[in-house]
Amino acid sequence: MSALIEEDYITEEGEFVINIGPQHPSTHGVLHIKAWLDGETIKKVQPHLGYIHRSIEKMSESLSYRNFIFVTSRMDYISAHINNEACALAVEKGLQIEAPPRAQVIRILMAELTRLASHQLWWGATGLDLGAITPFFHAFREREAIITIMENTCGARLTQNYMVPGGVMYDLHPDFQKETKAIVKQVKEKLGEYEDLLTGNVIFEQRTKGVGYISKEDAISYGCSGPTARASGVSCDVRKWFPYDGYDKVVFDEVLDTGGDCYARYMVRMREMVQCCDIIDQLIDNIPEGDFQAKTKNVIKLPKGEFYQRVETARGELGVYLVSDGAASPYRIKYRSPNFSNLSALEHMAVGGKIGDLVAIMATLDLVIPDIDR
Amino acid sequence: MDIKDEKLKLEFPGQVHPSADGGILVTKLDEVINWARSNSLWPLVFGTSCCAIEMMSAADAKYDWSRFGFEVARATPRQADLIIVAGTIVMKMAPVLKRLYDQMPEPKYVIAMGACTISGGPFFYNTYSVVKGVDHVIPVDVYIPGCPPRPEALLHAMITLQEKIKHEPYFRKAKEDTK
Amino acid sequence: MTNEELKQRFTELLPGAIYDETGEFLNVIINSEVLLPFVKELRNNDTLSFDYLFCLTCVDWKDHLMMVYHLLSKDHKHTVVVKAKITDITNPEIESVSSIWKTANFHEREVYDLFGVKFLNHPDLRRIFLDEDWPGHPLRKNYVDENMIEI
Amino acid sequence: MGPASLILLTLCGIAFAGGGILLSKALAKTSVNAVKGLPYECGIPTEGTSWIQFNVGYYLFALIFLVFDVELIFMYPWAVVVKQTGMVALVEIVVFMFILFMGLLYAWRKGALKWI
Repeated sequence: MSALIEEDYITEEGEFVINIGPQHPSTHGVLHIKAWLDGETIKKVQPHLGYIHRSIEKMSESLSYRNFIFVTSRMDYISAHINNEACALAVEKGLQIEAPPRAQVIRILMAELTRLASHQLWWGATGLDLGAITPFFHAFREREAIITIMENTCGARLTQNYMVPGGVMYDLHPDFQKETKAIVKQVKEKLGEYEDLLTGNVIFEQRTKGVGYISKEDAISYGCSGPTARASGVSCDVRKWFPYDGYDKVVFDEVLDTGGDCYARYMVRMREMVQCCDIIDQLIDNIPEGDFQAKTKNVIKLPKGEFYQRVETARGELGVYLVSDGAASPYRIKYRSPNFSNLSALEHMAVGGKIGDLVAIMATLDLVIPDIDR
Repeated sequence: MDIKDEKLKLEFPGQVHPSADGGILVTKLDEVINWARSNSLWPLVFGTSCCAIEMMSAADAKYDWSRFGFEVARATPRQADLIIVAGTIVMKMAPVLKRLYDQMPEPKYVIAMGACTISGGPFFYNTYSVVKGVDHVIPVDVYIPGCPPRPEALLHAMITLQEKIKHEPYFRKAKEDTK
Repeated sequence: MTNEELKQRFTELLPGAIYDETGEFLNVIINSEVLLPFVKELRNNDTLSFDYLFCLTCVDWKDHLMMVYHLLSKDHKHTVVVKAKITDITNPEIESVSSIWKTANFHEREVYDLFGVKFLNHPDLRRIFLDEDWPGHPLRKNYVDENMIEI
Repeated sequence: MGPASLILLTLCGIAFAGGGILLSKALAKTSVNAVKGLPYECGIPTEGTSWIQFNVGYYLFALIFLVFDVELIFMYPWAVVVKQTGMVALVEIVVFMFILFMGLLYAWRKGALKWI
């Protein structure tokens, strides 16, 4: 990457520190980044966290196995379904029960719809961060349509508390299939429009190409996962590596890119949207009949031991490490959140670049701050 | 479930202000000022967690809060009239929120959006770092329950705030606050 | 490599290790003093090459603290969970692995913040979530907080 | 179009601007508190001073901008009289701009326009 300018005009006693602080449009929440600057070049970046640390792990230790699931949809609220699915699967792994086939397919459909809606929100926010206002409104047109579909089935727009240990809470809305087919067709048509708006834009390419590069080894060493890691060539899609809920029966390919810079991360997410549409198309017509929830006791008690369940959220690999000592509430829960590790790579990508590059890097890292602070 | 009772009765920190009255000329002037103010409330870009996404939906084309004059969301408190506290406020964030509120020019208003800002919401029990209600930090004008509240609820709260501003005394002598 | 081969390799590296295969992954329980050389070998050995530390956390079992390292090898696709037992609860200390995996830097700062485990020669050991003057470490089982409303 | 209307114009300008400011100062309700005057930096008290040496490149950019700004000022009076003077004025302005354009090329070649 461009090394610092040869001779350093700044005499050392004056260090120029700015706070890209908790209340900042580009941090998508309350992330506080302290940046040491030399002119516009970044010398050092230090994220300060904790401004939305709501002690979710301490709280989960006092909730029952049915309740703690819905706290996680407040962590990464843009992929709420997938978070709840991770916790429901962890409890099912403890009870050694399987969700019935209909519930599994409904879970995959809801997860892929969430991933689609999440990438659309990310796409609008990236445009907004890099100075383009129009993508925000185009993205939210499809996102609102998807959210209305989910609202008809689950009853809530953003934090849909729909996944329970053993399957899903209710059955699908009668015209769920018709609406989902319509929205997937609309998204496929409009993706061309998304491409015209941002991908081909010269300013966007100059702002993102070659900016925030991270190599494959560094991405693995920093623990990056999801589109951020796949843009550097790291194959880490949990749906392929450790399939859950019948993902092995679905035909889709893992989107990989070797660019490693902001533009590669952008392209990986754009191509992932197409994959989501393909998965939904495969499953929407043959949702198996049968009950949508396996029988579970009212008060769930997991046997003594520990269980680890991984899922692929829109931002990366969310892991639920659940330690139980046989009581009605978990002994210890650790949420391995994707944004926490993706953020740790921010300093590696941002040093040496300009301030504008820092904003572009944070936009393509797709951070959700309560998922970092938990 | 033995909840210690005396801890639950947290005192209600807000005050209630009676609305004022006055002569024809003064009320007419007040109405003009309040009409102008209530229809151009600029919110501060401030969202801490999930409610911020519903605020974005409200700002977007489908629910479109610019029909009521809220469209211009300013990034700095210097040019904002309204803070929509969208999301949980934790103890580390409280001084920052207080500082933002203090740096706003008068007249300034606060909408507490979501259950977290009213009473700590889902994070009321067993959390050590959450401020149980944002009115411990700054005075609040309108509360909206919901986790997260729907965009229509946010629009309703804004219209309620506009009604409240329309009755604000400016030249009229405000009655003494009955303590 | 299957669990048997892994176990056989680990006993070569560290005779005193205890194995537990009840769970999904192979657990290797060692005590905290021998952690760093053992884990460095896991990372640099080509046949093992555990290059992806995807979860680092701590569990407070009241009489001892258990540091848990979930490791995965991207090339050989095998997983192992290394558990380092810290017996000294009053001021727990352990070697920092952030020199081997860069992701450990943030995770260890989080464990230091919420559990109070000091990590030796960690590049920048500060509390990550709470303020510096926060009394105690919240995720410890003996943590008491008077204004926390409990049910 | 005598001096009277000019004076009247300046007075109206001052009255309009001054009136606005005075009115708002008199009517507006201001809240005074400790942090109101302090600089706003995303809600965090600022750290360190901003009075430090910074890169000379910024100064050069400002200088080049100033040159072309002044050039524009010369064009205003020129534009008023160009009709009467005819072709000669056009040649003059072209020569004037050509000299400044050579200045820009020189700055460009010397690398003053390379952003840091």
